[in-house]
Amino acid sequence: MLQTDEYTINIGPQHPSTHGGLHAEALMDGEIVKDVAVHLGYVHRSVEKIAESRTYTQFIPYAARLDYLASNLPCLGYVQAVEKLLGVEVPERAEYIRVILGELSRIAAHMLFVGSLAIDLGATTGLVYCLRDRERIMNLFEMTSGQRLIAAYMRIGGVSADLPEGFITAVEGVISDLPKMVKEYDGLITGNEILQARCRGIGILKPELAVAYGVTGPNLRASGVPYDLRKADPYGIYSRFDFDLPLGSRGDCLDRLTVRLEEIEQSGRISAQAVKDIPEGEIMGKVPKVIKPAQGREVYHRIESAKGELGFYLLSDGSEKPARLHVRAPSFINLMVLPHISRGGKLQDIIANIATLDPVLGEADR
Amino acid sequence: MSLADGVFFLIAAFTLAAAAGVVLSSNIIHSALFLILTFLGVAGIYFTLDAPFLALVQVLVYAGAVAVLIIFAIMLVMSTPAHQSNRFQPNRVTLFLGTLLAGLLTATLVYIGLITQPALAPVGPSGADMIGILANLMLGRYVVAFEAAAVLLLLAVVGAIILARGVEEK
Amino acid sequence: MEKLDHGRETPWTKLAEDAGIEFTAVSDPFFTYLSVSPAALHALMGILKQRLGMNYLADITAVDHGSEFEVVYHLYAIPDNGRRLAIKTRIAREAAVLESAFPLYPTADWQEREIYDLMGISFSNHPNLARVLLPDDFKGHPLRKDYRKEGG
Amino acid sequence: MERLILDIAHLLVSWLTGRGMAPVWADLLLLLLQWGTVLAIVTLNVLILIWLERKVSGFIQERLGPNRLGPFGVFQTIADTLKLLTKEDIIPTQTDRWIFKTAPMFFIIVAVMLYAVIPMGQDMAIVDLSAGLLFFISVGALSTICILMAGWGSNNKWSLLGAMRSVAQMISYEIPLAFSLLGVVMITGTLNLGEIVKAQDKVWFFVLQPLAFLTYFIAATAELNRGPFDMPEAEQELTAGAYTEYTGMRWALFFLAEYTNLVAVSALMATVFFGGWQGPLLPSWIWIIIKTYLIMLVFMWLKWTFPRIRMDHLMSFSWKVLIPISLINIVITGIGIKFIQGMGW
Repeated sequence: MLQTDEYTINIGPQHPSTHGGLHAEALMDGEIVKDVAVHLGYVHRSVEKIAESRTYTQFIPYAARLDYLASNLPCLGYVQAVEKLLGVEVPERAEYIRVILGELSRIAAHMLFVGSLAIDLGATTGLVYCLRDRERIMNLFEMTSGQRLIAAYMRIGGVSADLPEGFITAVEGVISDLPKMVKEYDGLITGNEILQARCRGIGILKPELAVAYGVTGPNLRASGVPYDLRKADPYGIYSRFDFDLPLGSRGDCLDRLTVRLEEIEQSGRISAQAVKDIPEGEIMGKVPKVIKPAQGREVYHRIESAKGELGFYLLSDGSEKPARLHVRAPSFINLMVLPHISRGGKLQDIIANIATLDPVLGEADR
Repeated sequence: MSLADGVFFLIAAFTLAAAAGVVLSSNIIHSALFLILTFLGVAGIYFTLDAPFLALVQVLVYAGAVAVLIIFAIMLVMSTPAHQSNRFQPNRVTLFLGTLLAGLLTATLVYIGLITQPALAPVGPSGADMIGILANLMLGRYVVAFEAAAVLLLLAVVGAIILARGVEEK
Repeated sequence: MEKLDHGRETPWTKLAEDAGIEFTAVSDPFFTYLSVSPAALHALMGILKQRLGMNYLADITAVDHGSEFEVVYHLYAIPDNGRRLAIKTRIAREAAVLESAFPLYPTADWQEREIYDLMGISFSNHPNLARVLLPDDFKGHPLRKDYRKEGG
Repeated sequence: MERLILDIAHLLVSWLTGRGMAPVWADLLLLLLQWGTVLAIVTLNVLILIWLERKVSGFIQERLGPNRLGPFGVFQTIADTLKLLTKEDIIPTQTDRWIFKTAPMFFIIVAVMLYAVIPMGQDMAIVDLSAGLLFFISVGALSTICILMAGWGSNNKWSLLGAMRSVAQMISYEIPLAFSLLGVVMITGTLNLGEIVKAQDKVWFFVLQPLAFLTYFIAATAELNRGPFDMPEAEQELTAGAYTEYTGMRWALFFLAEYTNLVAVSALMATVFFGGWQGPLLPSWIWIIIKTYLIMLVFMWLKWTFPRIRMDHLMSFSWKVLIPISLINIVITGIGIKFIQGMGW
């Protein structure tokens, strides 16, 4: 080969395709990537430290701002961790509401993933179609809590308010349209030859590497590893639902896309079952007025968020504020493999890799 | 002085100024860009000589392709900072050789000017027929030379590919 | 979380005793963990990984207990084989150094960097122990209890 | 109607010469007037085009597009132009100042020069050049250098990378571009665009040379740096590539030039493959406008539907697919011409 100078190029922290304040420093040889170094922390708010000076209930809105693209899921994880710490029973109806909203959040997050992947690859129109459909889910969130993006709807022991009138029919309407929406994305985005050429065989994440680096969620399943906490370690009432795990075979960018597209449909399936079975009744369990878990109690609760395993480690010192809260952020850990899957590829592949690893920087930086 | 003469002198002055820019600028990238202007000026002169085909080939090949090639080559091998990459570095040998070459060229030009009679009328066919005649000449009378040049270029391309790919290191 | 019956043989008790690793198994209704000395930590994790297939280090975190730091490792298996376990180890505040889990679990890379960054625990043999979330010139470790707080 | 514009021109010349002006100077004045008209049309056209592009993208993306200023938002681009004009012209300190400053100007000059040879109606080319097609190709190739100047002058890695990509792309796509037009040249036996239009009075070359049209269309998209081949700009990867450091009017000049190029290439495509100004009923210069705009709509449709192709795919597509296809087309055309001549038609 002709000897050329290597040079570094800074993708971010201000860059259209880094989905927030991510800074990837790429060592390049022409258009070929030699190495990538990821620098984080541009949206670091020290949420874990904030938690130590807030009561258990006060922290809920902070949890919503972790993965702000699927805000119900981190909220759900957090309140379930506290419930475990307290030993609170959650009423059936609240559990079903949580499942519906959690899965809708997952669908919304995946829709944004598909759209942002499309726009990162240059297909501007793909984003708009996904946003149009995500809007319908956002409207549903607005119906429940008045908040669209970062809804702090979950409460320790249940949810903050009962479902409004007409919510169930609205959800059914969205769910029944999901296959149609996915088909449209397939036609416009997945079916495009150029997109396939840019995604197939790009950023291959081998299953061994994925497990070794603790990659979870759709990224892991795209590598062909059937691991989903909703099945492997069911939380809430997930063991009642019937759904499939979409799996990839190559672990490349295209698999990460198709797995998420299929997950949209599977989440729709779960929501449909939850909507069908939802009972009447209370929405809040018996929770003490002042939440003070016993001293020295600790819990590690993990849920399957839109990005992967979202874990909350909570330690109580007997006061009304947690002694320590730690968030196991899937975005943070999934990003670790970015250099590994980008090396040897092209500059444009880094963009595809970042987009398909689907980090939310609010969660990665915390 | 007719309008055509005025145009010629305008273009000639432009070409000379651009050529001076090539020699005088201390940044070699600037030199290369001035060279493009020079090529364009020469193409303009061809136009005024009623040889539009030649002029356009000049633009396409020299200003479009060769110039880009030159700039690429410069960027590939450039090791000094750009703003002093084309510094005038006098040394006796280069001064002597340069003067000799320039002298020879000037002498030749003056000699040619002296021995030939200026042709006042267009020497050959112009416009549309010219392209056809050129084609006939290239693929008829001079076909061997034309093909030889083509083969030479092909060899150059193959050589470039081999250079770029390099030899497998064992 | 798997419940641990006291006195019953669990898979790890036998394996660890064979290897001569001392630990205490503690379980409350929500949480089961093995407490182990820093020196034996990696031997124990190695056994769990190799013999019991606990190849997934979900989370590492550290807690400031005043004079001591407690580091908690959460181990699982992918694909899931029902084995879930936390391992805890305590180190003195003054000598806050642990051996890195990176050779066993590459996922420890950034997670240990985060602990180093926010809690100030060093990890020996870590390939690149630098701050990950805070700027490189940041002073102090915010998650320590004695870190000054400004504002709320 | 048909000869409206020509009549105006002749009237002007005869009026001027009647006033005692030398015919040469009258012609020169006319030429200047023609260029002025072209410039005016180009600028006006770009205003319309940017509005159209937004409306088309809005239509494709189920949005409204600009709709605040004026009816259907037609004044939006004017407002944007005013904004760009009043913005500060930032020239970063480490740039190669002269190259940085002049690159957009050269770019627009090159873009406008393309209009010289396009017949914008019956006998309505500004310069009826015998090698008009070659003029178009060779002058079009110069825009490479302008982008290279912008990328180099910006002294920014993204810009240089964008410029390098653009140069590699344009050099690669120039070849199929020229080769695909060769088929038409072989049939008509001329490089004069007016002659090429006249040769299509019975059947368009789009029908006779479908392969050539396809290769030309793809290569032209690449030459125009439009999606899915917008490598030098590539905002999602290169953060606007060669234009990263440009602001205000200089940036707007690039924009202007790109759209000018778009119109020129579409007009050439209409001329070479779709019968140029020929058409029933309406005057010739309206026909070419209609055809040009239809082709531009297809370009816009492409841009707003497709993702951006990867650089190495782009190169291998040109060298391994387009160039062989265009060569095959030349061979087929040659055989066809010989065959028809042999049949004595």
